[in-house]
Amino acid sequence: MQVKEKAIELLSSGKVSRVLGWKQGEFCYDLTPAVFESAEEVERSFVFSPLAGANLAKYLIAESRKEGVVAAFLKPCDSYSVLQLCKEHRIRRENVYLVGVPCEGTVDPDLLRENAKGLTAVREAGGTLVCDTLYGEKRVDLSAVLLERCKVCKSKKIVVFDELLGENGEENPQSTRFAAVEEIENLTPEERYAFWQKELSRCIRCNACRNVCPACSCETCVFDNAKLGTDNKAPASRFEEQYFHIIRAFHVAGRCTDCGECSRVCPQKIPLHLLNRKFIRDMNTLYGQYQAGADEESLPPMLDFRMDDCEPSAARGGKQA
Amino acid sequence: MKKIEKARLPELFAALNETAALYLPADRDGVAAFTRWQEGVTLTEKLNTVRSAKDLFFPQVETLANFKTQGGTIEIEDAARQDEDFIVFGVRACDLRSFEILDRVFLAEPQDTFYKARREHAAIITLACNAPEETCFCTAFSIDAADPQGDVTAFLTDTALCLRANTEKGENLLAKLPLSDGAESEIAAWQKQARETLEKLPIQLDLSGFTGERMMELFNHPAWQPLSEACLGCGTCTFVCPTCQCYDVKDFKTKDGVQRFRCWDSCMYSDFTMMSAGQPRPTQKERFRQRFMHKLVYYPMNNEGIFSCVGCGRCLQKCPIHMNIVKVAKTLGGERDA
Amino acid sequence: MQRIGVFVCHCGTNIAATVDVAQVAETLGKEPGVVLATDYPYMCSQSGQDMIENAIREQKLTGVVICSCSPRMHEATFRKTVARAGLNPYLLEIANVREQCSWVHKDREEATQKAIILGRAAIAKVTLNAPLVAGESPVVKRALVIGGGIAGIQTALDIADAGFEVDIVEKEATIGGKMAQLDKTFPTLDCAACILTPKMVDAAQHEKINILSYSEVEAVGGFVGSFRVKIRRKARYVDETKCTGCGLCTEKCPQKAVPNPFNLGLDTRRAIAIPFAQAVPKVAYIDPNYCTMLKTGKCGVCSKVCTVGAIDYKQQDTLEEREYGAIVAATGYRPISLEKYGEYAYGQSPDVVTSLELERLMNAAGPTGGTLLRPSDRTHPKTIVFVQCVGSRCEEDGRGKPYCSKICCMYTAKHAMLIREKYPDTEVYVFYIDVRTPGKNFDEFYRRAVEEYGVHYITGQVGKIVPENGKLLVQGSDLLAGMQPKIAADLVVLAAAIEPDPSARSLATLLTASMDTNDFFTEAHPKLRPVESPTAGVFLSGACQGPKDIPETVAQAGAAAAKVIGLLSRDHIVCNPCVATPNEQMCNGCSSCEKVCPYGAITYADKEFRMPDRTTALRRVAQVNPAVCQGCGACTVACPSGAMDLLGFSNKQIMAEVDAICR
Amino acid sequence: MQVNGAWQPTIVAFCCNWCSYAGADLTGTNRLAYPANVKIIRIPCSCRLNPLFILRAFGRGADGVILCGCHPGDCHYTTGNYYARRRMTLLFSMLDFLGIERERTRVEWVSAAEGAKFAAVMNDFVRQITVLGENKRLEDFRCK
Repeated sequence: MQVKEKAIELLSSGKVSRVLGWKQGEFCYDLTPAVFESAEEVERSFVFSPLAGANLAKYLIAESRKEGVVAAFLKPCDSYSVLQLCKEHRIRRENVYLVGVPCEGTVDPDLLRENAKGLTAVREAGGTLVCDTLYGEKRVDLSAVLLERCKVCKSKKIVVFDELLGENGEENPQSTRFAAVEEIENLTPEERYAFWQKELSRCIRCNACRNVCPACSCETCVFDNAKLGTDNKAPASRFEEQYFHIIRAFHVAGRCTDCGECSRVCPQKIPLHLLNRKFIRDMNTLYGQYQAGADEESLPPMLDFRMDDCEPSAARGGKQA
Repeated sequence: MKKIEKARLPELFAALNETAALYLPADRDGVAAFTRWQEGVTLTEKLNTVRSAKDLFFPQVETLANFKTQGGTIEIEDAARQDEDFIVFGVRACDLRSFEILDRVFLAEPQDTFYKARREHAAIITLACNAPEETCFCTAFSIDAADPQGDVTAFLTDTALCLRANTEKGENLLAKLPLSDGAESEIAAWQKQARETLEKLPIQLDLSGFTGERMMELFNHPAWQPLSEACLGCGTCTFVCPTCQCYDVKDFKTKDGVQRFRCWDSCMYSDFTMMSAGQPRPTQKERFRQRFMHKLVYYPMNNEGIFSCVGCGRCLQKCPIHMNIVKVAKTLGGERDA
Repeated sequence: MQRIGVFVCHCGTNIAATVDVAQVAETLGKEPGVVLATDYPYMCSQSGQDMIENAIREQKLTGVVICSCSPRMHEATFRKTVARAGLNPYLLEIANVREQCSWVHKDREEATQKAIILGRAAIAKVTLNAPLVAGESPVVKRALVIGGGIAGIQTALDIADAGFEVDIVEKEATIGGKMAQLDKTFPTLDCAACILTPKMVDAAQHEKINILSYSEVEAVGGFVGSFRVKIRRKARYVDETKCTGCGLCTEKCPQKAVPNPFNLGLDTRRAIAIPFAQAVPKVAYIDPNYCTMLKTGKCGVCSKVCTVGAIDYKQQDTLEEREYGAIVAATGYRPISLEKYGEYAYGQSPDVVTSLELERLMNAAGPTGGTLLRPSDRTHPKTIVFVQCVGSRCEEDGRGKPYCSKICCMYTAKHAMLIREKYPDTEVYVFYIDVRTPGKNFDEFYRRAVEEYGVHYITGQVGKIVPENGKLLVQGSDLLAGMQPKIAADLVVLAAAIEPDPSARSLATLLTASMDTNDFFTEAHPKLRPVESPTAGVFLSGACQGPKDIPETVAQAGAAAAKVIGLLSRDHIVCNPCVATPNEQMCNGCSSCEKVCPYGAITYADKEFRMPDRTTALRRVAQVNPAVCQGCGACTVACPSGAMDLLGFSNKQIMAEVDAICR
Repeated sequence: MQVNGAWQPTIVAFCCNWCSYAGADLTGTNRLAYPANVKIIRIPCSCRLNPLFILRAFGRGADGVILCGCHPGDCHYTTGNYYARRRMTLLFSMLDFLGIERERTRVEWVSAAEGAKFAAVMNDFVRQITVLGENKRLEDFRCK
């Protein structure tokens, strides 16, 4: 277990004072992001597995402001988030030691649990997950239970690191991540409206999508800001769900790295990533390819312009009636 | 004991719906939720709903009053209470226990008349469990998931749905349904097997350390810091929890006045109980501690030792960072002998 | 508790005829927070203003809403009124119920309802208004004049005479502009050079004037009182400080085939040249497109003959950055290109010329030494046809301009008169639509051309000009005679429309000054502020604002100078208090706002903050320089947390207006 | 908005102070008519328009929202309308993606000299929204 050993090495050598990683839970899938302060702690409960889905980037905002150096393990996705947050001056780069970890995809615990009811433990054996359940052993194909974001992985490249465990991967321009967006665009406006009503009406405004989102790291969110008069707490009217999700997607447009955390954590399984991907796709098409978090210098499309940009009248969210 | 063949469930639901509006757990786009029955709505295969049955008695948003301004006058209009009967089918044992917990809050004086009206107008048909998931830990609260109560108890075997009335309301209800007679013995084996599975559930919690005497010790426990470290401060646990009952009262400015409504709130939120002097619990650690202290210590202290958790496991499944009451209880409770 | 006063203006009948002002006042009087609502015939009159002042004092008003004409008209007036009564002038909102209500709607009921809604929106906004105090920023006591034609020269002289430093930036190698190319001027027929060149010399010798010829403005930053301007000094390959203007190089240069721009290409000159004899500065420059040395590295004649060693083939463009308190645009005009007017045979026959080319052909310093000879065979033309309005007043065919070029009627009369005076054997015909002569002594001048000089004026247009056997067959129409005259002319002169110099477009962008659809600079107000651009600190001089003749140009140049002097004589100017302001508690320090700020008004600072848990933390937060911020609000939308807000147009204020309108 | 029992669209027009608000004033000066449904909110520049305001307007019962600003290249603040153009393009695309009628939102560049254009645009927009009918998809039903 390379990752765990690296964590132990970093702590015991005194190179870092803390390590940000994932902690063993009750079962195989309920890993919790945690800060480890000693090699013993790591030894006892540090876990890295395809079930370590949580993106740790956002925690670095607070961790990098504490005393001492904190090490973090970054999957490719997470590295984009970290670099974006460095770009926005949110993470203090000098206080973090970044260890890149190649990734072959993370598992959707809900999908896994559906395929293995009563799941208690899991082992990986060459692309197959061998599951212990309350109702006996069950074998599940890893590729069948990957999170959506991993099925359409945009990049296996780790864009920022101080050290790399294994080989760095490549961007995947062949990713089909926009296919679902296109599918919705091909619906009629009425069908699109019906689709999103169906999805968004399940929203319970638990704010998990926002609070997990590395781009949503505002000191105070406009939707919590009573002074601004834009706060709202629960979807008292269906307008509010739309209001919240449209504005949230707009606020992260050009900053969203498409890490997929919003959809991963949604308790109601709303495909929120589609909103972000719509913006990404539009920006790519209208203003040129842009990947948030890919570098620290480029100007995001929302903070840039060209004299010959298209007119808003050309804006199309999909097929017209 | 009455029964109906499994294949005739649609017929049963239609008949139930004839007597009063029927709600049952059904799949909505892959997510199980209590749904108003209509032709074509079928019972979910899933063990439980994402949102609990609490929603039907304490909805996420509820209008309390309307204030209408006309010229210089303000007219106050009280919001309507539930005045029609309704039936909730498929309540699991855990959710049923949550009603008891909520009753102790909302039906204590001063009574919450909105909640009370809904409770009075509802008939509850529980559904016994025989295939719990690994996240279930109702046994820790002495809940018999294989034999819940309610007005009527339903048992879904391989072939039939067996129904047993527990109250007069339940008796009256069953009398109106196209059921055949059955015997208790028909479900005995089913129940035995269910209980065997329930006994083997992986989460075994010993909650004996959570007592009023240890309140301050638990409150000041150093483990709150690491436990709450990863908490995002979202409201997922709160909103899927069948026993969380906090709400905020807010005013919405309408065209010609103000709509006063209440909506669920979460003690995990940074703006929870925000006052002019600020948030009484300034950091996430304090908010996090509040939620679990309330469930495991404060509520039982005020309510004859009843924990305000029912072991439904929803928070175990839904917390974005997989922190939950089981991890908290094991961490804090584990040291009671030390 | 708010105590708002609402004042509804009748504007005579301008508002009251369409809006039931009494009903508006009565309805708005019932709005929460409103303690007084009244109407009055003229709110902007002295007694109207007194009424507002008294009401503020007597009713202890905390906010004032005036339902009247556009805030662009009287907001400043009423702010002063409010201030006189001791209330902060920014606790005032104006509901525009004239331009945007009574004047555009006919139905009284509809207009009244809309006026009420606009009033409500203003009340909702004023309730959230905060008292604002304008800051001050210093004034750099130097002006920049862009363009060194007669407009720019006159503006510069007037400003300099008042004691302020002025820089003239001229893109050509000499100042003088179009006027230097003219022969005589109407209606006095005095020589253009005789009246212009002394002014050019005055400018050159003025201790407060600095001429930056062969230079262009490259970037403009800053704002009124302290503009930062980057000026590109183009390489002339001649050291301006060494060149004595002796002209030896311009005689010895072996490259003789360079079209002479001063004579509009009617003759040639050398690759190294002094634009004309009275050029200021009188310094040679090399045209790199023609210089053999610069193109092939072989030649170097000029360098050899120059006795002072002024030639420098390695010279590069340099950039200078200078600060100015005010900027005057005096970029002038040019005749339009006649490419699209094939029917007039311009370009097909050298004997079809523009009026400006005719000026050169008649000028003693021109290609023909002042003798009128036609370009093709250098013979004396016996029949000359003038065609008026070529491209003026006709937008319909997609080739011309919608406006009247204003100067053509007069200079054509001048040309006709001069030709008949000098060459009485020449017949002159003028085809015209109208003859426009509003100006002192203008009509008299025109009538002299017709009556004393026998110029044939023909009302009608020219359909076609066909070169044929050394003649130009002009086919026109005589509307009065109802005939289609055909004239075999020796020379045809086209009165080409004039248009703004093309450099004005990019300059307007740099200056953030607005332009009209014809690329003339727009005035801050067409009647009341005709020499100011809407951008503070930018003034307009000459034909860049619209077609005008020399006296008008000089008059406007003086007016612009007066405005500049007024500005530069102040030590400070009052800033717009409606600027962006960050809420540091909410600021993430992400730099989004900084990236969209066109003025560089936003910087960041690490500051210590008390956190909710009573610890302190160092956070990076945005800071706005209120003197630099112009209040556009781009940052407020770039900011995801809403930490950046705009005073006077805050998020809450705009949303309150939205709510009031949609309610 | 209900007027005498009949539905009338509510149109919110955000106009930049320097060009479009002045253009709207010129419409008045020239006495060119457009429907009273249009209510103008003055903002300093088109780049001041926060998508929050647009959604707020729809939530509160607006049936159409239009932004008018200086022509690209003519912004009083040099670049404001370029940012506004990108923001609105993306926002409108997103609203359309969500199935909100594309025609409910519009951006028009109206200079201070284009009083006639302002009237023509408003006449056209009101006509378009009237055909489209009431905004149901993006309204807060509490504001009924």
